[in-house]
Formats: sequence, C-alpha cells, structure tokens
Amino acid sequence: MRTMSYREALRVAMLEEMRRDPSVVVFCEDGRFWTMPTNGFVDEFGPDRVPVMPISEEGFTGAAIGAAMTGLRPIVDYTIANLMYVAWDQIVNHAAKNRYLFGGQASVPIVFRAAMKYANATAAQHSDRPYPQLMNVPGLKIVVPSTPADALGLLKSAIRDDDPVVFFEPLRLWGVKGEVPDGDHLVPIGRAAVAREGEDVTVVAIGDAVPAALRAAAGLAERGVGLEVIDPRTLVPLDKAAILASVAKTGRLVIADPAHRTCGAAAEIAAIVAEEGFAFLRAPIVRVVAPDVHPPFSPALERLMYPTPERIAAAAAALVRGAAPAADPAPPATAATDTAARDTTKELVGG
Amino acid sequence: MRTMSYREALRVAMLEEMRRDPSVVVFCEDGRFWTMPTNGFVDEFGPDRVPVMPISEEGFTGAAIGAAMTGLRPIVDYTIANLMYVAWDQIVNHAAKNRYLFGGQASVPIVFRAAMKYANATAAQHSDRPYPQLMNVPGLKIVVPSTPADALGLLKSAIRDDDPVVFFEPLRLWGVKGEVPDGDHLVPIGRAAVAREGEDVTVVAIGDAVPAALRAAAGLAERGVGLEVIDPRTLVPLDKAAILASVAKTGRLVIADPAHRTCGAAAEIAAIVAEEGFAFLRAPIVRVVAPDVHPPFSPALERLMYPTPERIAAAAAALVRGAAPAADPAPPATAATDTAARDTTKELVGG
Amino acid sequence: MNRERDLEALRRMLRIRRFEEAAMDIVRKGQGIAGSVHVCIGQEAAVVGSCLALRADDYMVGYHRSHGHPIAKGAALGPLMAELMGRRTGVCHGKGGSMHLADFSVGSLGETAIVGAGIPQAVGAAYSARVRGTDQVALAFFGDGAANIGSFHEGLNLAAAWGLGAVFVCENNLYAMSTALADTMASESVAARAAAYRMPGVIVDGQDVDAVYDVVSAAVERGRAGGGPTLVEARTYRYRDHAEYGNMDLSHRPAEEVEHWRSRDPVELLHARLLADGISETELAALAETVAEEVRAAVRFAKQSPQPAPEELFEDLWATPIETTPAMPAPPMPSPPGPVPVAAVPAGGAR
Amino acid sequence: MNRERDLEALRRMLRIRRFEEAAMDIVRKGQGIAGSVHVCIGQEAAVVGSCLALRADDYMVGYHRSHGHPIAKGAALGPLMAELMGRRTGVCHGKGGSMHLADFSVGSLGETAIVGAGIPQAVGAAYSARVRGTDQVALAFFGDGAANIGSFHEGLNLAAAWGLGAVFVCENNLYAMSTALADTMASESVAARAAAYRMPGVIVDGQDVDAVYDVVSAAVERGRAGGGPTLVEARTYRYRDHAEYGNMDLSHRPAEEVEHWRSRDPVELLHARLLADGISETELAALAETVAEEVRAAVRFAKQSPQPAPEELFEDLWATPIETTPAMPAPPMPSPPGPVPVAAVPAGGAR
Ligand SMILES: Cc1ncc(C[n+]2csc(CCOP(=O)(O)OP(=O)(O)O)c2C)c(N)n1
Ligand SMILES: Cc1ncc(C[n+]2csc(CCOP(=O)(O)OP(=O)(O)O)c2C)c(N)n1
Ligand SMILES: [Mg+2]
Ligand SMILES: [Mg+2]
Repeated sequence: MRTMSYREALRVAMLEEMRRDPSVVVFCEDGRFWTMPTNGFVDEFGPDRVPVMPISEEGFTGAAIGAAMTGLRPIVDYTIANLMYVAWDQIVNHAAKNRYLFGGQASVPIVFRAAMKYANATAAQHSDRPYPQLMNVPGLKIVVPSTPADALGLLKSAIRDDDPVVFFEPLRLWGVKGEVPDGDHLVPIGRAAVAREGEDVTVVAIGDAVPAALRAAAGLAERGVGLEVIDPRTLVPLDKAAILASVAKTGRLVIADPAHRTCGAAAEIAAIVAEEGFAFLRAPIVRVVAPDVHPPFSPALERLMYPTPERIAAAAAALVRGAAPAADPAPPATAATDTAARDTTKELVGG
Repeated sequence: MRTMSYREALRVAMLEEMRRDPSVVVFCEDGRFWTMPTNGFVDEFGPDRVPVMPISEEGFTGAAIGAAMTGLRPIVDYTIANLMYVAWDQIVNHAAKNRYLFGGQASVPIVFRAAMKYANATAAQHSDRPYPQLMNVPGLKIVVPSTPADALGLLKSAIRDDDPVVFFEPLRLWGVKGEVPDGDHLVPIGRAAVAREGEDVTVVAIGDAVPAALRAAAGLAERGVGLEVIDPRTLVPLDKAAILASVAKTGRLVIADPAHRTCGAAAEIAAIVAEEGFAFLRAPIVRVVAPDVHPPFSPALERLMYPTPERIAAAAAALVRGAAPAADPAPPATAATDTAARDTTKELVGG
Repeated sequence: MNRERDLEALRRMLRIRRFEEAAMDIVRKGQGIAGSVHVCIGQEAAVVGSCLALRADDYMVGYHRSHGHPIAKGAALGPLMAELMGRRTGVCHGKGGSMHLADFSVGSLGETAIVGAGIPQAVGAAYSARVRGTDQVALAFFGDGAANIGSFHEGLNLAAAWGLGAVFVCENNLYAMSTALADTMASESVAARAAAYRMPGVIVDGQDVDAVYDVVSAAVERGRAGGGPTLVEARTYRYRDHAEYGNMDLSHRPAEEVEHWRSRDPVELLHARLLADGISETELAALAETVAEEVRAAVRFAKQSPQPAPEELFEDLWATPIETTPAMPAPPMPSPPGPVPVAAVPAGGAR
Repeated sequence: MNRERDLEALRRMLRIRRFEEAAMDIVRKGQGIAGSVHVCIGQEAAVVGSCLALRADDYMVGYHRSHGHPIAKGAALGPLMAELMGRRTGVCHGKGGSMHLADFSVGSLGETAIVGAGIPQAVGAAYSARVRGTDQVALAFFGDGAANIGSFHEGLNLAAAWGLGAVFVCENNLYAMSTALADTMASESVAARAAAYRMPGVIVDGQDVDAVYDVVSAAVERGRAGGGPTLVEARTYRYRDHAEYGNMDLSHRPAEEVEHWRSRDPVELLHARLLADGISETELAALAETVAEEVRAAVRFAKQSPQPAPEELFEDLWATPIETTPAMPAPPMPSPPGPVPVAAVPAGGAR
C-alpha cells in the first residue's frame, strides 16, 4: 500500500501508462506547466507526446479522434469540465459515434479528463458537473472516481480501454489522500463499490457525495440507522445489479449527487429501481442533489447547492421514519459548513 | 378553426410574431430558400431581419445572444438538432447562464429551433433527440409540441418569452395536419395536455410518441383497458402536477419517448413519480424509449429504435396483467411497420 | 502529363460518375436508397487528382459530398453501394449510409455529416503519423461552406503550429446549399486564408485533373518531408442539386454559370486530352465499359445483399465489452396493493 | 494629444490599478474574495484607450481578465468590488464574481470565463444596433490566446460578411497562461489574420494610451459610418501571474522581457507625458488621491455589504415566471408494506 492524494494518483496513472505504452499521448493546455499533474512529462516523453496546445478545444479534440483512429491513445485533459462544451460536437457527434457509424472499422480510444471545479467559487461557467448530459449519449463510458485508489485504477483502465472514456474528477477531492494498492493497480470499468454496508437505507452516492454519505452513515449509525453506501464509480456502464441487490436488502433508496436534479444521474438510478426493483421498495426514492439553478459565484450561496452529510442523513432518516419526502428539497436555510476538502482548493489551477 | 400542417404552423407562428414585433429576427442557414418555412420572409421583413447565414453555428448563436441582450428576439433555427452540438458552449455556458451570471441585468429571449430528423435514415450525426441533455441545464425552457395547434401556440409563446426557449420539432410530424384555433392562438409554456382520458394506465408521451400512444390507447380500449395519455408539451418547466394527478387515478405509469433511455426525459418523469407519487403506484414504472445505441442509417434497423403503438400497448397491457416488465426492452424481432408520418419525409430539407 | 496516371485518373473519375448515376437511379426508382444522397458529379477531377497524389497508406478524411472520396482513394465499389442501400454487407454494415462512407483498408478514415468536423480529425491522423514515426500524410477534403466554421480555423492553425504533414483541399463549388460563398465570406478566396496560418495557399483549376494532381503532389511531398501543411482551393462546380433527396432545387443558379462549368466537364476534358495524347477511342471505350460493368456488379452485389438482422442494431457500438457484476434474477412482481379494475388483456398485447 | 481626455485616461487607468491592487490585497489577506482573480495591471492603456474611443451607449464585451473593462467603460467601483466579494450589493448580486463583471447601465455587456466566447456576442450587439436603427458600435476585448479559437474566426467572419460596426481589440500580452503565443500560432501577428476576413488589421503600442485611442477611434468611426469591422492588436504585457488564485507562477518569463515591459509602464508613460504637457505634480497627485479614495470607498462599501440570503440562490434565473397547473397536495405516505426493522430516529435528523 502507498498513500497518495487523488491528484498524485492521476499523475501516477498517466505516468505508468505512458511508460508502458508509447501510443499514449497527452493533450492539455499548459500541460507542461508546473501546476499540472503532467508537469515534467515532456522531459521524459518528448514534445511530440506532450505537445504545446493552443486554446482550440474543438480542434484538438478532433485531432485526438483522428489520432485515436490511427493508432494512438490520447488523454485529452480539458482542465475544466465546462470547456467540454466548446468541443461538444467532436465528443458527441464523432468520438461517441465514429465506431458505430463506420461499422466497427475503427475504435476511438481516448480518455477525456474533466476536472469539475464546483464548490470553488468559480461561478456558473466553470462549475458544471456535465456527466448526466453525456450519459444520454451512447458510445461513451463515464467514470467518476471518489478515492485516490479508484482514481488511479480507473484512469489506468480507461487509458487501456478501446472505447472513449470520459473521466470526471471532482476537484475538491484532488487534495484528499488515501491508500492505494501497490503494483499495477487496475479497477475494472463498470463495477460499483460497496463503500459501507448497512441494513436500512441504500445511499447511492456519486463523486464527492461519497465521503459525504459516509459521514452521514457514521452519524446515523450512532442512532441505530444503518446506511449502505454504494459508489457506482462508473456511470456508464452502470452496475445496476449492485444497486438492485442493495435495495433488495434495505427497501429504501436515497441518491446523492452534486449534479443538477433534472435528468441527472440520480434520475436514471431512480428510474431503474422504480422499473426493475419496484417490488423491493418500501418508501419513495429520494434524490439529494443540486437544485436546478446554476452554481452562483458567492460562496455563501454556492455552499447551499450540493449534497452534505446533513442533507443525506436527513433524507435517509426521514425515510426510515416514514415521513414524506420534501417535494423539492430546498437547500437548508442556514448554510452548512462544508469544511471537507475546502483546503484542496490550494491545489487548484486558476482558470 | 383552420387546418394546417405542423410545418405550416411553424411558418405562421413566425410570420405572425415577426409582424407583431419588429425585434424578432431569424437566423437560419439557407433560411431564404424555398424549401424552408421562412422562405419569402426576406421580401416582407428585409435582409437585416433575415440575414444570410454562414455555416458558423457557434458564431451566430453567440451573435444571437448579443442581439438578445440588446433588445432583439432572435429565432435561431439549427435545421438539424445535432448541429446544436457545434454551438453547445454558447447555448449552455452563455444563453442559459448569462441572466443569472449578470444578476438579472439582461435577459436572453431567443428561441432555438431544432428539427429532429430521426426515423429518416440520416444516421447518427443527424438523428439525435438532445432534449434530455438540455433538461439538465438550468435556465433553458424546453418545448416539444406534438400537434400543429401546439406547434403554433407554443412557438408564439416561446417567441414572446423573455427566457431562452429550445423548441424541438420531430421532423416526422412536420407533414401531419391538424385543426388550429383561429386568432392569436397562444399555448402557455409549462402546461401539459391530457390527450386522452383513461382509468387504467397513465402514458406520458413525448413528441411523436404522442400519436403512437393514442393509437395504442385506441387499440387497448377495444380490450377494455383505458390509457390516459398525457402530453407534457413542455419538458422544462414540466407540469408535474398533471402527471401526478393522472398517476393518482391510474396507479400505473408508462413513459414513451423517442430519446435515449439513460438520463432521458423518461428517467426524470419516472424519478419524480417514484419520489412524489410513490403512494399512488401499484406497479413498476415502465419506460418505452430508444435503446442506448445510436440511430443506425439502415431503415431496417432504425425502425426498431423508437416507441411504436405496439411497444406502448404491450407495456401498458403487461402492467395491467401484473407481469414484470422486461429488464431492458429490446426492440421487437420483427420490424414494426411505422407507416405513420413516413410520408412527411417528402417535406424534408436535405442536409 | 503521365499517360498511365491519366488513364488511372479517368478510370477513377468514371467510377465516381457511374457510381453516382447508378445511385441516383436507385433513388429515383425508389429501389432502396433512403436518406440524403449528395453527389459530386462535376467535381471528380478535384477529388481524383488529390487522391492520386497520395500513397495507399496515406490518410484521407472526407465530408457529406461523400462517394467520390473513398472511390478515388481506391475503395471497392460493392460494399460502398451496399452501404448506400443499408445492407449488412455495406462497408459500414449499414450503420453509416451515404454520408458516412469509410474504408479504413485504403486509408479512407470516413466522411462526416457535420460541416468542417473532419478537418481536425485529419490533422490528428497527421500528428499520429509523426508520433508513430511514419511518413504518412493526411488529406482533408471539405467544401467552401466549411471555410467559415471554427473547425477550419482551429484545424489549420493546429497543423501549422505543429508543422504537420497535412493537406487541406477545399472543393470550392461556389455554393453551400443555396448560399453563394461570396455572401458569407468577404475575402476574395478560401486560399487567401492560408496566410493567417503562415502556410501556402494555392488556387487550382479543379476541372483539370493534372493541375490538381501537381498542386496536391507538391503539398504532399512538402508535408511528407516535414515542411508543414498546405491549403489548396480547387475551383469546381456541382451539376446537381445539393442533395438528391429533399427537394433542394438550385435552379436559381444563373444559366450562364451552369453553362460555363458544364463546358469544362472534367471527364470530357481528360478524355479529350487522352485522345490528343494518342490513346484510341477504342481503348477509352473499353475502359469505360470495364468501369460500367464494375458499377453494375456493385449494384447487383448491393441489391442481393441481405438486410441487417435486428440484433445487428446493437453491434459495432463498443470495442471493449462491458464488465459489470453479474445480473441478479429479476424480482418477482408484487401483487398490486389494490384491486385491479380492468379486464385481463390476452398475452401478446393489443394492436 | 488632448489634455482633458488624457486626464480622464489617467483617472481611469489609476482606478483600474488601485482597484486591482486593493483586490489583490483582500485576496492575500483572506478577507473575502474567493475564486479566480485575473488582474490586468500593466495593460491599462490598451483597455482605457479603447473604451475612451466609445460613446457611453456603445457596447463592450470583455473576458476573464476582467476588472479593467467595466471600469474603463465607466462602471461605479463599489458594486464591482462588492461583486468580487460575493455580496448581494454586487453588480451581479454575487452571482458572477470576478470573471463575470457586467454593468449594462454603461454598456458593459459582461465578461466571460470561456476564452473567445464574447467575440460573437459583441458581433450580435453590433447587429442589433443595425436592426434597431441606431449607430451604436460594439467592441470586443480578448486575449492573444483567443485568436486560436473557433469563435474568433466565426465572429470576425460574421462581422465582415455583414459589414457590421464591430471593433475587435486583442490585448496581446504574449502569453496564454504559461503558453507563449509564438508556440501556438505560426503567423507573425494576430493582426495579420484580419486579411482572412478582408478587414483592416492594425498593430498598436498597447502601452501608449493615446496611440490606442487614435487607432480604436478610427475603427469606431469607420464602424459607425457603416464601413465595417476592424481588428486591432494592442501589444501589451501583464505584470502579474495568470491569476492571483491557484499558484500560477510565470516566473519562467525571461527577466529581460519583464524588465523591458516594466520600463514602459503605461501609467508612468502617461504621467510623464502629462507633466511634459504642463500639468503640475500637485494636480496629478490630487487626481491620484481622488482615485485612491474612490477605491477605498468601494472596499468599504463591499465589506459592509451583507452576504446574500439563502433564497437569493434562486433569484435572477428566469425572466418570465413559470406557469404550470397548480400543484396538488402531496400524497399521504403509505404505510410501508413490511415491518420497519429500525429504531425510530428523532425528528430533526442526525448529525
Ligand atoms: C456544422 C453544420 N452546419 C450545417 C450543416 C447543414 N449542411 C449540410 S451540407 C451544407 C452545405 C455545405 O456546403 P459546402 O461546405 O460548400 O459543401 P457542398 O455541399 O457545397 O459540397 C450545410 C449547410 C451541417 N451538416 N453541418
Ligand atoms: C475555451 C477556453 N479554453 C481554456 C480556458 C482556460 N483558460 C483561461 S484563461 C486562459 C489563457 C487565456 O489567454 P489569453 O487569451 O491570452 O488571455 P490572458 O489570460 O493572457 O489575458 C486559458 C487557457 C478557458 N477559460 N476557456
Ligand atoms: Mg460548396
Ligand atoms: Mg494573453
């Protein structure tokens, strides 16, 4: 076991895979700069594999697709998830579709890295969690690791995967440290993790809602309520069986996700369980998610947006009590103090 | 009452609003051409209000935003919904956000028209139904009319609305004719229509799944099963109350939608009902939607993609019988003959 | 002038013309080509002259006016025609259709239906060649309308900044659908835009296959030798409407303009030159007949090919199979909480 | 040289510098500015010279290096500083923060955090002026890095094709974050790209406020008179790192380069010129003190302003209230179908 931060895990994953496979290249604006996880890579791998990148997201995403169809494995780092929108056509109309359109003649092995800067006072244009949008697009695998070990193991798997993988990183987790297995640590794409076992309520938590759910679980355990925390880790393919098995046990489901409510990942998970696990359900399915409003700049407001241990615990406890869920969970009137991971902002790259 | 096609309704709506309000302008590639609903507008409104458009979706969408923030009301017609991806950054990061980002100083009254060419053998890059992606973005109103009357009344409301409205048109409905009220016909944004009343199963149907659901309802009625068909008409804001009221009556819910399954509009509707209408449900919620695969070019395959009267009726009947829904409704092995609206392809613009 | 090469040029130009005439015939007779078909008749010299300048292992990316490119690059005709007919034997298994032809076995990396999007993909292929240490070059075809889209700018800039072996060939046929280039671009030529990237920009007579060959060969050699990219503008003309499907009618083009270009038909010009060079009418007629028979054989092959089977809908999407926890058995259906107030529906559903 | 104008230029340049110094001080002391702060110290002449060439009712769109633009256009300092501190009195109610300042009352249509995206929005404002029959022009600021993005190309092309009164001002400070322009652009200047749109492209000494004023004034007059757009490249330099937040460190910039630019400080150059022109030190000191007090007052105003209340999170999103069917009362919670196996949780939830 080694201890490293989520950010180091990203660096190590890329480093190990670039050493293993000369077809892996990195496309990233300012990727050679000392603040970036790929700093120093140019010295080891040369300027061709770590090229200087103009501010041309659409262009270099298209270039990555052309490179991927002809034998390379680009890692495209957008540094801020919102910048994917500039390249949306290339991601959605081409990377996700070319293999299908061309009858399997080519594959498009690209990893699109997208750090999500929400909860960092960068306002609406830099704070999105766009994975639900891409979950609606067939042909893309989608990963949101919540621990350093999973970040390492899933990024390595993503780089080796022959399909396009979109790799979302909650930036507030970048500074979090954790144990990572030694050796060539790979985590398979498509397998959920049971982050904590429990009997009473299943909490499916995504990204940095996982540590929040674990804190909620610890708090409720003292009161005799057992939360089972499932971390899907990959959203496409989604490990439905793991979620259904947990709900079969608990009969109650809370989904905690920092993305927007409407058509979010939480909606999909709720729909699957309402469709395939209806017989297990003893209570309404509750979403603890961001409301349908943009992340505001003001930290006093933004901290009301995302799932907190308090919101998750309150939802789970209400289910067990048999109380009806709030129709549209408004943020708490008093600002929750989300100190967790706030210090990781020190590691951020300005944007 | 007048009888007109969906396509004529679009034309009439734009014409009436452009006559009423000199700040309405049209941005559309080849918008002056005889095949387009805006053909001839340049003669009446002049070249400034119907400008020649370069192939610059991102640029002219940005220009529409700048124009909207300074007093105009642009109608931006992408002609093919997939082309919105090229302008995604402007739509998602700017049109949807600018009002919020700037503290309400400006509004962005734009109608984004997006014809959806699915079921027309134009393959994956021209066949998307991208409304679920945009439903996850706060700040955009989203409309999918299914009849000429609603197309007319909602497009006029959309043009008068002070917020950005994305107006999705299933192209296979363009040729369908229907009755339209005389006079200044406005349909409010945010109100569902009960397209047919019934007691046994609620079918929430979107776009061209509405006529399919109505045919399913007619078929099942002969067997004594009553379907209530709800057409939300606008997806954001969604008329939750109308859906919940129907499910309160029937206790069973099928959602029929031509968009992809994962994180689709159907997922959101299922999640709302599993959360807020759980007590009404007697059976699992079933989605009759497109599977998570791209629309293939081959008509023999593409016709397996979308909800048909047969698929909707089978799902509703199974619920009433108490049979478990298929885990992932595969398309029928024999191709359904989707003759409905096939002839409307004659009205299409090549692309 | 090189006799062997010119004979090969004539062969490929005739293949394109006869192939497209056959396709138009099938469309007209309703014999099984659905969707949009954009023919390049009139533009064959620009297409073939460019591709003859490439090695078999060089890359080529095309666009929606799509059949000429793979044919000129050397693709077999049968699978191309089968693709247009949506058959399982199609070069893309019926997934792509007319706008998405690709034959990776001859370096044809695919056509795209999104204007301009192929340009950066070709840049990526050229980049890939450099990283992999080969001297392959990559050529991107695009129309004049594409010169106004962001991908053009970003793609050309990337290729120039990185000094890649990319060749950009604009088939300037003066119109984008119904829109004259002069109305959407203030600069006097597309080639003039090359200076913005400090790359050579060359205008060539696109009706003269030798002239195109010479200009593109020089660009290819420059690129292969590490001299960087070149922009070539081939002035040409399309005889047909924008597409065979969808009622586009370019009869508004001035009659003299049409006449002028028809008088410089690229096939006739080459034919005349070969005659002048001493090739006999008989030899040319034999060549023409060989091509005609190739095309007839392709049509026979396509028409006799089977339609894809329903399960093929799901093939060609993923390269790496998806690994998840083994699915659990579906839960038993609960008996409904209340009485079911409807008549039982016979299994098999209703019509 | 115009004494009144130069005094006003000095006033605005000093406002920007003192304002940004104050902001940096607050950031350094952790007194309540969160998020990314990009200061333009060193670039004040380019910003102020451009804005002084505009009328009060002309439009201006900026970018992420963002405080100078609205200040130069005449915005009041208090609400700007309050915005940086996320207060409800902020010019954007705390929704936008440093990267999204906007003051529509002085024609400042907003800064954007998406590189290049403001360019087409300014084009749209110029178009709007034409349609509405005013002679307002619109000016877009952007950095050198933005010259490589699609929006630049599409925006400039649109303005040229439509002959609009738009002025494009590139503040070329030689770097995009850590990346030198010379590494991402082969052409020798940004201004050289103007030829691709057949518009004038002018390079100007961005440290000389009079030179900038003259060049931009000529462009503005040309635009106002219907002569079409102009591209201006102001060569300038930023003294600070990319951002105050996030550890960007541009200490890798050559010391001589920094020295060279520092020796041509725009404020000092103007100060010296005014002295030479006969303005007394006393008068200039008084002006400087007035500005310093304005900034101190702005800081006081900001610090004394209240944080936004939680419900303000939901304000400023929609311009038109949403109309739906009146909500029905929440359904009663069903008694769970099985025994509840957990201890009751006290109301109020758990910690
Ligand atoms: C990004 C994008 N915008 C618009 C369209 C619709 N469209 C298809 S072809 C075409 C005209 C293209 O003109 P040009 O590039 O000159 O090629 P040509 O058809 O003349 O060969 C347009 C506007 C599209 N497919 N993609
Ligand atoms: C489309 C886009 N790509 C990348 C970024 C990240 N980013 C923010 S500022 C910046 C550098 C911009 O350089 P330049 O345009 O020269 O402006 P400057 O910061 O030098 O004033 C980058 C890459 C972004 N915000 N938007
Ligand atoms: Mg053309
Ligand atoms: Mg710069």
